[in-house]
Amino acid sequence: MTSTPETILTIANLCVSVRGEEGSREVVSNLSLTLKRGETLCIAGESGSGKSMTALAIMQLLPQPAARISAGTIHLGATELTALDERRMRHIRGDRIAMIFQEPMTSLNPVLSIGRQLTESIEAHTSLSPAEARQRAIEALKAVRISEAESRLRQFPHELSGGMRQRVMIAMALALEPDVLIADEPTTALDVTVQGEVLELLRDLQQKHGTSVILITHDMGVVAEMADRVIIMRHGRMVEEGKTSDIFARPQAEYTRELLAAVPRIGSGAGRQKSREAEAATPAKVAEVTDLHVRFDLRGGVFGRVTRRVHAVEGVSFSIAPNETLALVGESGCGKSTTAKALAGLVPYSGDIVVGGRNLSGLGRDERKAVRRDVQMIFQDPYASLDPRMRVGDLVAEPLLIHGIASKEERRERVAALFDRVGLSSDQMELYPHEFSGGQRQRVCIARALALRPKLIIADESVSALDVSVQARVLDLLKELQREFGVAYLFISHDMAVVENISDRVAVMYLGQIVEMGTRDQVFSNPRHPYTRRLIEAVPVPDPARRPSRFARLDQEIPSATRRIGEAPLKLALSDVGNGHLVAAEG
Amino acid sequence: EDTVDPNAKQGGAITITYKDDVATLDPAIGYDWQNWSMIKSLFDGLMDYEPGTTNLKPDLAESYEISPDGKTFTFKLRHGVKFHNGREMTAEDVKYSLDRVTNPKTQSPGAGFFGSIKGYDDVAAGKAETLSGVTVVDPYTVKFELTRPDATFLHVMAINFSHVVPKEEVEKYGADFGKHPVGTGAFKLAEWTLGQRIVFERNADYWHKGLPHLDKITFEIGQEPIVALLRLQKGEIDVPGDGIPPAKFQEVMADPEQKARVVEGGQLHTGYVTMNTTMAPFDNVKVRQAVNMALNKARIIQIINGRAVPANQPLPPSMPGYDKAYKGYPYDVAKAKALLAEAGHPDGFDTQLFAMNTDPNPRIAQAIQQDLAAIGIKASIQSLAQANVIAAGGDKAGAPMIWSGGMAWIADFPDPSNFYGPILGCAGAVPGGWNWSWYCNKDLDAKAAEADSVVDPAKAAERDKMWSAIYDKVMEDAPWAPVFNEQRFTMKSARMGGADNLYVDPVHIPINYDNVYVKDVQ
Amino acid sequence: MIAYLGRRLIQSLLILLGVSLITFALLYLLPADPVRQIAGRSATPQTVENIRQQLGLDQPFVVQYWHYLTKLVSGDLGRSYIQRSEVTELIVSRLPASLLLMVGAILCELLIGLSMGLIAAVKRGTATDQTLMVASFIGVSAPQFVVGLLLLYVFAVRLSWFPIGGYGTWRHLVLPSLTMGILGAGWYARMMRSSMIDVLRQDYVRTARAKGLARGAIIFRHALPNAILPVVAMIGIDIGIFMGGIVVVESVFGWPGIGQLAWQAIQRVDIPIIMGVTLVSAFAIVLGNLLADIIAPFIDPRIKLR
Amino acid sequence: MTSPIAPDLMAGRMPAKPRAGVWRRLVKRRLALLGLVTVAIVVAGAILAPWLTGYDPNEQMFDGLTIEGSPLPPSAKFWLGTDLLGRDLLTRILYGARTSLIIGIVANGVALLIGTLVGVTAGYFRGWIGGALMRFTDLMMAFPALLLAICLAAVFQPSLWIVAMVIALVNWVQTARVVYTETSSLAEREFIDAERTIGAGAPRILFRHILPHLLPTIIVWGTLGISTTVLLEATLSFLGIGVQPPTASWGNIIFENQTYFQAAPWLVFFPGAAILALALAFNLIGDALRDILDPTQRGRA
Ligand SMILES: Nc1ncnc2c1ncn2[C@@H]1O[C@H](COP(=O)(O)OP(=O)(O)OP(=O)(O)O)[C@@H](O)[C@H]1O
Ligand SMILES: Nc1ncnc2c1ncn2[C@@H]1O[C@H](COP(=O)(O)OP(=O)(O)OP(=O)(O)O)[C@@H](O)[C@H]1O
Ligand SMILES: [Mg+2]
Ligand SMILES: [Mg+2]
Repeated sequence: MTSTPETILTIANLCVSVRGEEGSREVVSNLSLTLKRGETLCIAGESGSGKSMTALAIMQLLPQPAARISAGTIHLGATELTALDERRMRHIRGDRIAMIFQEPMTSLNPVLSIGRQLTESIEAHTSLSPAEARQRAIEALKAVRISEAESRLRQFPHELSGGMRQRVMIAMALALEPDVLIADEPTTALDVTVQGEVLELLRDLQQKHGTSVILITHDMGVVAEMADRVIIMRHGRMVEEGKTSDIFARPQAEYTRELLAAVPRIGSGAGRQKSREAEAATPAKVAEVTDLHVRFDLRGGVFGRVTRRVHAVEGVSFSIAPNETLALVGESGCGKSTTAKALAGLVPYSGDIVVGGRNLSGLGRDERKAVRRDVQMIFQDPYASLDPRMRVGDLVAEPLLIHGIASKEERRERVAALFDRVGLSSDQMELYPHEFSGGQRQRVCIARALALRPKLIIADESVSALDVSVQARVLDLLKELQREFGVAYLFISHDMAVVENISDRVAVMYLGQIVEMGTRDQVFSNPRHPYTRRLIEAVPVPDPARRPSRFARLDQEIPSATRRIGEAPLKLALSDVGNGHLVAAEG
Repeated sequence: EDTVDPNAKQGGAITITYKDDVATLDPAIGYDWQNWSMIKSLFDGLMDYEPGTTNLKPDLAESYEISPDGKTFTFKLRHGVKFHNGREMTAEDVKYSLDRVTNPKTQSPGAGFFGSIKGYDDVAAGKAETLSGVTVVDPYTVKFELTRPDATFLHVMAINFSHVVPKEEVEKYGADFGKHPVGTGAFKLAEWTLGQRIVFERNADYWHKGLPHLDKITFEIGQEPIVALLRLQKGEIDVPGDGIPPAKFQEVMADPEQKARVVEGGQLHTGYVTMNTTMAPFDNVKVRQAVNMALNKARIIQIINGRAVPANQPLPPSMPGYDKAYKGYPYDVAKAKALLAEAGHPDGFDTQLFAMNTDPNPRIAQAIQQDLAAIGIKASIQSLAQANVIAAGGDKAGAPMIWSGGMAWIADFPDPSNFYGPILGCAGAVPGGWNWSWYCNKDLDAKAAEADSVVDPAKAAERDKMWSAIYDKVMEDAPWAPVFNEQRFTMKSARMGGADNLYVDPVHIPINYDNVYVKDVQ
Repeated sequence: MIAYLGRRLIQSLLILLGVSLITFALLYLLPADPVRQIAGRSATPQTVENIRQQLGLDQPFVVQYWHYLTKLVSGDLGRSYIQRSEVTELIVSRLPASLLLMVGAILCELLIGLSMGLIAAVKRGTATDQTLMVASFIGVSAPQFVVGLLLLYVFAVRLSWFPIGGYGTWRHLVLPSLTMGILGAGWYARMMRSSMIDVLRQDYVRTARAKGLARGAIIFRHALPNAILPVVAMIGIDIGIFMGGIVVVESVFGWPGIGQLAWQAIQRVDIPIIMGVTLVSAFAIVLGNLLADIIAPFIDPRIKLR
Repeated sequence: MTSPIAPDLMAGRMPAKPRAGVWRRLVKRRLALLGLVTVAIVVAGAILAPWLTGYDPNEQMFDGLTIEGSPLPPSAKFWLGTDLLGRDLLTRILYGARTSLIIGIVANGVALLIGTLVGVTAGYFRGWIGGALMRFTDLMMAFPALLLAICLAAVFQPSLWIVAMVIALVNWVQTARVVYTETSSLAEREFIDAERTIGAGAPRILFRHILPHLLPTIIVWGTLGISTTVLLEATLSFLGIGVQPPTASWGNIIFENQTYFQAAPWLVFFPGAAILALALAFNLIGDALRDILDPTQRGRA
């Protein structure tokens, strides 16, 4: 690692304030930092602490009309960015500072081809001919290890998986070899295997070009693996700064210590409860899923006949007992969310789903409503699952209202209590979803799911966007509720550390089928299926001393779940390798 | 011949505009404002009128003879008259044309005019293919036998429906003959671009030497009258077929140069209000008379910029039989009120006044409405599309009052009888008929038949008197309230020549194409 | 794509069938008697009945409709009662003019409307924005007859830039298209502004800015294609609105299109023409909707033809 | 286990604010206020017409025309001039506001309502209800409105309410189409799924969650619809359906006099300006509402 002491970016006393309906408030206060050439600076910290705002302030892209820089300076080299007009700032953006945004799904223009989006920034900042720009774009795609780069140029964002989109974003940011790269939670949306690839990629590229990177993340594992220096933020202020090894080894600030203590570690004892025996014998399961199939028809032909199908879920069976947490893990697109949705009654399915003794199919209106009360879901994307035009307080109160629970005042109190439990203040009830940071939104979703005290909560990647401290808090809360009310969880996550932490049993999914299922200890201590092993290996370790040299990488593309009519996928047979540890034969 | 203007120059082309489409140029079918005079220039009948007048004269016929009982008409045809296709016209063609127009398959709206010809009923009923009353004596003589003496018969022989068509061309084009007209007229069709343009070309073989004067007439179709006037002012066109639009009238008249090119003339037209005599309270003659007295005709004429003269009887002033001595009902609100009171409506009543929806008819209807309100009659206006008003009028319980403007009678031919039959006689007082006041006076019907049997031209004055008496009697019963006789105001470009009355020809509306000429040819 | 078109065409045919049935039924119920109009003022009841029989108008409704349909299949729309010509011929001779005017008008309204909406959205809240929006409302509120005459007066009569009405060259097309376009432009400007404002807040616009793209590239390449989608969905609706305005504009400019034909037919209850024009305009509208749906995936690749 | 971390309090706490009423926020905006005042003036003018003018709207005054029968330009006696029948134009515009408000607001509003309901329903409920509704909408769209109007005119006694009904029947289609498209994409959004999982019924989802998102579209169509419907009313009256002369409406005044726009421009200009003012006023209100009701626009002045 090159260690030129030269400073490239200096932020001094930066204050960002947002204007609400009744006056403004500061979300970044007096932040000062420096970034040296070739250095990776991680900004970690509580969700909502102003990390994204800081990044946007550097880019001069704060959300209009609400937010603005109220004080402070940002110097890129000798240039004072806050004083630049839009035209001159344009030359800096993309060319000297590039940014990867927190939401890869929405950050690419859906109507422009990948090639267009790549070449246009090259053409904007260089005098390359279109053909040369195209060449450069292909190189950039190859650099982020996207297969068939040339043909990808013609594809559109929606034709790519989430991981690929994020890599395109990175390629776009790096194509011009900027001096500074700001990556805001570049991996939050990705599953472990892809996350590993992306991080490795960032590191490779940085070594090659000497780019300075500001990496915003709440994942201490990522911090440990990537950062040279770390800044910990809270409430818009910097609480601690230091070298990565120092921070991990000798955290100074109280908050940093809390943060580190809260990090879930795979295989370590921290927070790991004793694995409870799977209560297989308990007759009254909360949910029982037998031979679940979900297929999405793709139509074609003159009469709109079904010609192809996506076999999203192929014959999945599992059951969840009260008080139990079943974790569902697997790669992006393997059918986890679809399974969850079937359980929540959001997609048509075949097979049997029995919840609280009632088979979901063939229920009357009122019964269905009652079942709904028992099964709640926390969605993968917190922003998308909140109505942007409703106040979050109303959103959380809504389930109570629908089921006619409590009077108006009581509802308010209960909502306030729920806010408190998920670590939000009751003042924030009056805000709208877009006024929250990513992590805060997720907490709103969790509060909402808890409102009805359901028997089963389906949590689809619901803690991945949270900073570790809140994550820990939420996990504790979930466990607490389980103890109090016997709630069962279907916990979907790509974070194996978290899974290990919270689950009683684990099911590993691959291409719509379960390839391994067993108690947590069975699966983590004795992973039998190669796919399971690969997943576990890919998890970043929150210890800078134990940096792996290479992430395990999935070389081949994920096979498609789409098939022609009549071509049913091969059904994997599960065999018991002892004590209910089910493993599919390799094939 | 006598009627040719000695100053007229030969040659040149003019352009005329119309708003509405030209439907058909088949003389057996065309019955519109636009195509009526076009057909007159493409075809000829046995009879015609002297240009710019209502005086009958023989046309394709060289001479005619009327039997003393008035029931047989014999026409001698002109020799050497050729159709546009080059074939000579003969008596056979005359007979064929009349058989054709009366044949129900032709669906001619004018078939009824030939009702007095022997054998008409059989043909109309589909029982016969030819009129037994029409016989070809020799190639240049044709004889008509009538079932009753018919004083209007010579006029009937002059209307478009009796124009002569060549059989071979009709059979060639069938129902589309109207798009490919072939006649004996002064002009022949050169081009017809549907919805855009019709071009007439001089018929070099026209039998009437010296006519027509113009080489070419272009009719441009589909232009708003107001735009047509703009084009006239720019010198792009020569005659706006739809006349001077009301909105531009003041402007034109205020400019001496333009005013000099305006031609004014009478029209065989009366605008009137019908009152449904079978419907209370209009079944009471006093009520109808009261309405007649309530109308402030001067005010109504003011509203249309003075482009009419007040009317007091059904016939227009230029029509033979118009009773100059008749004073009509005075404008007398007090008396009208008194009459209403006598009729048992001291406080008036509610009723409806139908009118067609194109300007200025709704305005006139509103003026009438205000006049009626002054004597207590509250008439609500129904301003509807033409077809709807006609439908309401033809329904016995449909319309209590109708303002006739826009659909009103413009005479088919200049004879007093033309204002009676379908619109005041019992024959028209049938469902779907055109007698919207449902006035049926058997007595008057008999008198009308009597008047029409006076065939002798020498007794024309006497016959006119008989008709005057009939209309006076009608006015006594007051099924109508005549309002005004519209004056035609038209304009021409500076280069147009010919007597003014050619531009307000009572028969060739809007202009007599055969006789006008342009001054700027050498 | 072909399969999709086939399916949509079948649907469209069904819609046309529905339109024809309703129109036919409504016209059947209309009190005005076409036979009386054909037969003329002096016809005897016998003649009237005779004609009624010839036209088959004495038949029950279902039979009449069936006859109409069977002839329709072979492209025969019947003969006009008043004009006595083949309706097909009348329509075919006038259709090109209307189509041309439609193309001209749509081009005008898109050009004017979209640019107005775009500028207004980009300059949101400024005086420019407000002026443009007032202008678009004037366009929507101004009676077309007056607009047409005004344009004619200024540009044709006074300035002699264009001919006073008529049909033939591109110069004839300008003023009528503009007259039609001014109304539509108002609509498009409003819609465009509204959807553009939405799009300008999207994340990908922020991405584009982060790449340091020029303002023009951001607006035209990134925002416009996204914002234009709801506008494209308007095409079918637009053709419907167009059919309403065409009558006035065609008569002001002496434009030989089907609007004038339709208007005259309505005034005189010339049923075969009304039926014919209705079917043709319904077809145009259906086609417009289809076109909008076909264009959509080219603008937004996420949309699949289904 | 107690949580190690206290709830994160926000720097510079926001005061727990009462929900400022939409109305209050509306009148705080200058342009919106202007719009409100204009609408108020028009409504007041319509209601108070008899007290605001000394003339009868239908009285054809003898001195209201020149000898040649031309209308009079604006003057001290007739503030906005007279019409072709010698009636006071100002009076007719005031009384005409009654008709035009009913058309522009009620008829247009009903059309908007029907269109929105149909569009939302069809867009949200897939399957046969949605399919049937949308096919019906397509059918209505392809069906010529004027024809329907004429036939209705023949069946009913023409009146203001009939014309209002016809306009509503004709105009909902376009709104329905646009709303349909938007709803069907909204229905795919995840927060709608989220609503379903908490047991929200269709009415709640449609009205509480989908409808607010359609507001900008509805506002655009609603405000544009004002001018269009007011002018459409004139066409319908012309064809005999709707208010019959001498009842005034803004559209009719224009329609009757449009050929005179050169000879008597005031006859077209003033009613035209009235329509424009009404439409613009609603547009200003609509624009402000759109911003106020859109939380992401908070902070925009
Ligand atoms: N558009 C906005 N309007 C008002 N407040 C906002 C807006 N966007 C963000 N905020 C507030 O600004 C604060 C900082 O948000 P920011 O997005 O920088 O958090 P973050 O540190 O990136 O958190 P996370 O890790 O959850 O993404 C939060 O309290 C949030 O509520
Ligand atoms: N509505 C749909 N129509 C067609 N295919 C779908 C639909 N929804 C999901 N799929 C497909 O079903 C498969 C399973 O998707 P699912 O969302 O369940 O994946 P996942 O395991 O949750 O992945 P991730 O971790 O990325 O969320 C994917 O191939 C996806 O493309
Ligand atoms: Mg963030
Ligand atoms: Mg998922």
